[in-house]
Amino acid sequence: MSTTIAQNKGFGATLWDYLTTVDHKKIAILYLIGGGFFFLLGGLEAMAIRIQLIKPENDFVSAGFYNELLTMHGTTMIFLAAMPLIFALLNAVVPLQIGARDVAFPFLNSLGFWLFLFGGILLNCSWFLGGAPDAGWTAYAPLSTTQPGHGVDFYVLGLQISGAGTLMGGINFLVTIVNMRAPGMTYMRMPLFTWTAFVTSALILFAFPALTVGLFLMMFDRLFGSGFFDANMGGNSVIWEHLFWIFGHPEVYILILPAFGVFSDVFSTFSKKRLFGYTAMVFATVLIGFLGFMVWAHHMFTVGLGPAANSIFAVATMAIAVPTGIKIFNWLFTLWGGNIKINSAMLWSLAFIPSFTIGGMTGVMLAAAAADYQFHDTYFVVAHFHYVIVGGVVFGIFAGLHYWWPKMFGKILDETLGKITFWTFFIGFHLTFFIQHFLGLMGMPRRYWVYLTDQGLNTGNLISTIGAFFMAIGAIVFLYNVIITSIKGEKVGGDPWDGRTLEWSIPSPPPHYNFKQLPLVRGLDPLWIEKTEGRKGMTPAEPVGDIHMPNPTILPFVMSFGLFIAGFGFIYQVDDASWLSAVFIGMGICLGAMFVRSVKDDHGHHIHKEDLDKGDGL
Amino acid sequence: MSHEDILNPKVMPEEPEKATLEGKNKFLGFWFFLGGETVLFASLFGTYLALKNSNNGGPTSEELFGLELVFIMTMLLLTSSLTSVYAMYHMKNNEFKKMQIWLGITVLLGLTFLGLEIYEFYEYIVHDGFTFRSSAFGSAFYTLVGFHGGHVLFGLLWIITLMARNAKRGLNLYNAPKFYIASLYWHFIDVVWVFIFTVVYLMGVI
Amino acid sequence: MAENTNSINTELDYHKKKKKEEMKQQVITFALMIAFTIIAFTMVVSGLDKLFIIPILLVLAIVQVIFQLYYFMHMSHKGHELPAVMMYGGFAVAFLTVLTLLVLVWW
Amino acid sequence: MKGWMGKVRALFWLSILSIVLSGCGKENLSAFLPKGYGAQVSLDIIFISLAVMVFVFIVVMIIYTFVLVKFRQKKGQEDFVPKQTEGNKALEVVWTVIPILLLIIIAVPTIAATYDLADESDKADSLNISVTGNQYWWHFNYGEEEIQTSQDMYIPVGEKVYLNMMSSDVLHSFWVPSISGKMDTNPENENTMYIEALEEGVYWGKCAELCGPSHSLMDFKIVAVSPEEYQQWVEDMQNVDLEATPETASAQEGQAIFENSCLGCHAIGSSPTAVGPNLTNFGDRTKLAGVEDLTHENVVNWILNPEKMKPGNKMTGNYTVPSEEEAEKIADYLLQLKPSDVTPETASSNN
Ligand code: HEA
Ligand code: HEA
Ligand code: HEC
Ligand code: CUA
Ligand SMILES: [Cu+2]
Repeated sequence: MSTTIAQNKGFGATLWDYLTTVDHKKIAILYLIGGGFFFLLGGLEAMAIRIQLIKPENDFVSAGFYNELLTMHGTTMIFLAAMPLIFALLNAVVPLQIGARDVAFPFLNSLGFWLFLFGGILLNCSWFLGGAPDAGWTAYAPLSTTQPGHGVDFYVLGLQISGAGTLMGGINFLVTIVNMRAPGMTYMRMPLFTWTAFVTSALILFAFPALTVGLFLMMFDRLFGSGFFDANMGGNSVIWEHLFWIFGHPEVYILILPAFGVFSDVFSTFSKKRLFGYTAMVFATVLIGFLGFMVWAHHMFTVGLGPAANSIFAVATMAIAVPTGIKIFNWLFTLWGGNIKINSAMLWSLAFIPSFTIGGMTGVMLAAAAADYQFHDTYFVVAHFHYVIVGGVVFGIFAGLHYWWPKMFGKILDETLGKITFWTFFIGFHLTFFIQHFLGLMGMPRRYWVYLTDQGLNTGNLISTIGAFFMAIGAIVFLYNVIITSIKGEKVGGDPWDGRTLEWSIPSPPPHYNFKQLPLVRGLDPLWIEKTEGRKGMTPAEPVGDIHMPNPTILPFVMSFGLFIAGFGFIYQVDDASWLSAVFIGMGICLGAMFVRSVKDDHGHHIHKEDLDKGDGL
Repeated sequence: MSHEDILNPKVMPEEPEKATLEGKNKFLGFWFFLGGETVLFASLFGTYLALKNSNNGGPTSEELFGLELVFIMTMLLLTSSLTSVYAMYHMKNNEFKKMQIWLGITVLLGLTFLGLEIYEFYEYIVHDGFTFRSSAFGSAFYTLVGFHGGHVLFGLLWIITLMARNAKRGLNLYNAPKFYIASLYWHFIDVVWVFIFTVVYLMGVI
Repeated sequence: MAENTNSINTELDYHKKKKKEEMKQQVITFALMIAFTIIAFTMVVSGLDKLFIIPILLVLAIVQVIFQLYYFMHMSHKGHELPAVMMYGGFAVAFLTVLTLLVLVWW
Repeated sequence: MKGWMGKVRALFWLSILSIVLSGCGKENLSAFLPKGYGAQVSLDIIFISLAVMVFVFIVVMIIYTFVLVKFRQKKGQEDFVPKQTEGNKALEVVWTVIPILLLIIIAVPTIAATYDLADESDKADSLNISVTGNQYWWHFNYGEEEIQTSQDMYIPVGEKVYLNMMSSDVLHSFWVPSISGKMDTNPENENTMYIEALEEGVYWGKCAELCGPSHSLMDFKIVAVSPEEYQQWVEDMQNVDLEATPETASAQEGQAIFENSCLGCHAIGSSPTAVGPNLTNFGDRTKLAGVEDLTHENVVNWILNPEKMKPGNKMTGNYTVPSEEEAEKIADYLLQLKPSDVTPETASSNN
């Protein structure tokens, strides 16, 4: 049942295997493919944006199309690329790090993936059906509620569906981490990546419902004639802004925290030291998550909330610099006195520190409300968030992929290609976005289709576009690396990096059931502890016995597909009431599958202990 | 634990809903879900509060709301909370029949509640001409109360399905957690209603 | 073996009793909730001053919710630590959300 | 290691170079070159916070560089296992407390400035202008003076001017970088902000909230003139002779056509019609429709096909397109609408 065996099956069987899988390791691969695809798509849109802005008053794309590009770039990157790629890492690693054979809700886990995928596909169908959403990824009303066409409807329903998937994923990880830890794996012995997974999932749990409600209200306004955001009916467009940012700000920490977790593990492994100030790191993670819910109005300083609200939110926002700083310094002191080995995973992590620090500091500058009156909605903000998102999240994903690739696929990504990717992407990144800080203050608002000649903005934009091309080259080299490694790469053992945590104590890629015997955890960095005491692997906490595993099922796929159909029904019923039948059919498929799920008992299956011993040594 | 033990346990443990790992997971996961639901309803309440005076020339909350019906609805829902507590009491005592009876009563109360709510909406729409599209207030009112009503409906369907599916085979460690979290859900619906009758109806008429 | 069943029996009895007591508590809780509801409705009908009623209504609602959570949903029981944390987390976010939407939307 | 830092340094200088090349941006547009009170206040906060940030960044980079140089794996030491330190209480306190202090340094002036910029104590005694954001043009209503204008806002230099801002459709944001920070225009709430120009001049304004296809073309200007000239302008605008006949025949014909087919949306004089920009002083505009040069040719092209200049604008498709000849005449008429001698040139030439 392990991935190696799956490769020997025919294509159809493999496909069916993946469509029905509830194995977190395979779901991780699905997320990686889905998220990777959307990253390329979002990158392509970014390239189109940059080409349009290469010179003043360019007409590479039309005004309306530009707005579609920038909206879809932001939406795709955040919801369909960054989040799923992070979910790929969480799925691949978290159960292994806590010594679990499975996640708490394998069914929900797979449902979460398919909902994300079908939501994303629904959203992107808009390109071919009369135009993509064009009101920005923030979709501020009333622009979004009054835009003609169906673009924004696709935004609303696509995000609603994929958002539901994310919420399920979040609950799954929370319960997995609480209930499925191996014996001895106390909370304060969990690797930091697992901790960040935990806090991120809690943020998802509390942040996504606000988006859900916001999207419902917007859907009602657009499709059913309600007046939440319509001033003529007594509505108020600022409600959308609040709901969006109550979700939106925690969302950016949902993205960055797992990246922080990756860096913590990578730094510790490749400097051969335990993480400096582990307790403080955990505390800081929780604190960032907590404060993350009290600052959303810093996106709304110019909305006119008044000086009192602006000041409160300004100070609350600045406070986040403290726990983040704690992390930065703890990382530096993890490296301090270590035996630092620099490879691709480490390069991305090391590059993260200055890049993210710059982004964080421009964040604090933005938090100064009176200064934000100038920064807001200019390229300064664009520079800020690409510095934290690309310099933090994307670097983190790259670091994590290089670090865990051998665990996921049993092969190490090529180092030379990895370094080429890194340097082109890194240089391109700074070229693209550093200059944008200045462009913003020189009078270039964001979301501008064209800028005028003679306004001093030409050179900066040209440099920025050149940088973007470097990033594209980097991304393509990475893609090449993945292909070449999967064809030619050499197999490695379970522990290629001299790892410290539990995932390195089992074969690569891990067997279907992860751990033949659950390990006994005796402290932080459990595998390291065993190694320092001269043992090669973990001491088991139980005798070899039968292992209970969940059964594969197609139902999550069917349910998501049903919602996908219903999505089209909702969108088009305004034009023609007969589309309501699509709503009923789609919901019928979805509810029918739910009904089957609840009526049909599914107790999973057992792997007998006699079958376990067949050659799974390290 | 083997299938046999789960489906036909020799002795029912003290807390059957948490006796298996699946049960524990369901239990915890569902509570977390309720934490998220809290934010969901808060967003709806916040929106309602922000828009409750935006009647756009249409009827206001003072003109619309009568308290008699709401009082009856409240009593029904509160009582259904108690009956579902009884059901869980009997579940823990492994008295399946009694549990089914009390769940049945809960469902009846819930259905009546839903019927009254539909009647209320009908009155507003037909007699007062107050609809989802009348004003921002109308949109917010129907959305908030309707979301709650939708939760009631879903809860009823859920409980009915559970009762029907397990009517023949009785209580076991596989379905006990399902009954338990369905009852948690039902209580949560009541929690939300407490705020609805306070914030929407009572505060709407003073 | 005999000993074992015996202890199970006493244990069962003990739990039965505990559950009975708990049930009694829950009925009392229910009675209180009904009472609170009646108080709330009569207060509104009686037409007292707005500024006086609203805080009381809110307090009554909050107490009712605490009853539901702690008595009906057993949030005080062992094994409910994390549910409690998550519910309070939810309430904190909920509170901030409602507060801002109430205060900051019209100015 | 050397190569690494070298690349970073090269990058840094490249960026600096390009900034120097382009100066600090265009005069009267860049927020780096403040000409108004609000812009000045904001820039001060920007510099205070920037100073703190540079300090923090240097500290981080010093430790970072040191660590990487000193503790990088040496040849033959691959198996060296360093001491496993758990943490250090004293250090942790240091890097908690110092950032807090640094943040206080930023927070205090920030709050002061935030309140300062929201001050409305002398609103009643000052000039008040109602600003309306429309897709994709700006309307200015001098309520007390009973003047309506669009696109170019005239204000007296050195005086506080209160702007009461609303939107007629979607969100927009009023931003004149060299005068003051921005403020959104919302459809349901009025926002108030004051501006004060410190020097005479024509300041470039931009819409900073995505509002549709022509969001990037929704420019406007603030024309700051001396208080005397401002008075003059007010009088001229109040005394526009609506009956006056233009001098040339073509302009006269243009007027007739205009009154026939355009007056429903475009007002001349202080009429409150504001479906389209008020054209009372169209001949004195800095730009046509905010962005294009105000030439006869451009005006004709606009009248014939506004979509080409501003995609998605609300004039396209809502008027009977005149023939080219008629358009020429209308342009003649519109371009001679110059009710005042106080013009954007007055503002820039006094500098
Ligand atoms: C991963 C994503 C991410 C992260 C981590 C952050 C982190 C931060 N962000 Fe950012 N932000 C975004 C993504 C992110 N942001 C996005 C996407 C937007 C735009 C959305 C849109 O409009 O489309 C945005 C916009 C945004 C705004 C609104 C700007 C505007 O529209 O006008 C503000 C304002 O306060 C802000 C502030 C901050 C702050 C203070 C942090 C802090 O968390 C940073 C903390 C880190 C540090 C400060 C560095 C390390 C610390 C030290 C070395 C210690 C010492 C430091 C000091 C004493 C200062 N962000
Ligand atoms: C995770 C988040 C994320 C990421 C990774 C990125 C990555 C990039 N972003 Fe994006 N960006 C946002 C989130 C993100 N962005 C958001 C939220 C907005 C705001 C949107 C809004 O205003 O609503 C925004 C807006 C935004 C703008 C401002 C647009 C405007 O305001 O008008 C710009 C302009 O330069 C930009 C550029 C880039 C570039 C050059 C990259 C690069 O890093 C991209 C690098 C990747 C590639 C270049 C892929 C390369 C691959 C190929 C080209 C191969 C394709 C081939 C095959 C399919 C085989 N982004
Ligand atoms: C449906 C209403 C409407 C009608 C009718 C109309 N316009 Fe317009 N006009 C507008 C709007 C709206 C704008 C602002 C466009 C923009 O900048 O986005 C505008 C802008 C202009 C401008 C540029 C204004 C400036 O301040 O720079 C000119 C000139 C103009 N119109 C001329 C005309 C003429 C001539 C006619 C008649 C043939 C006409 N308009 C008919 C709505 C209208
Ligand atoms: Cu108006 Cu952008
Ligand atoms: Cu934020």
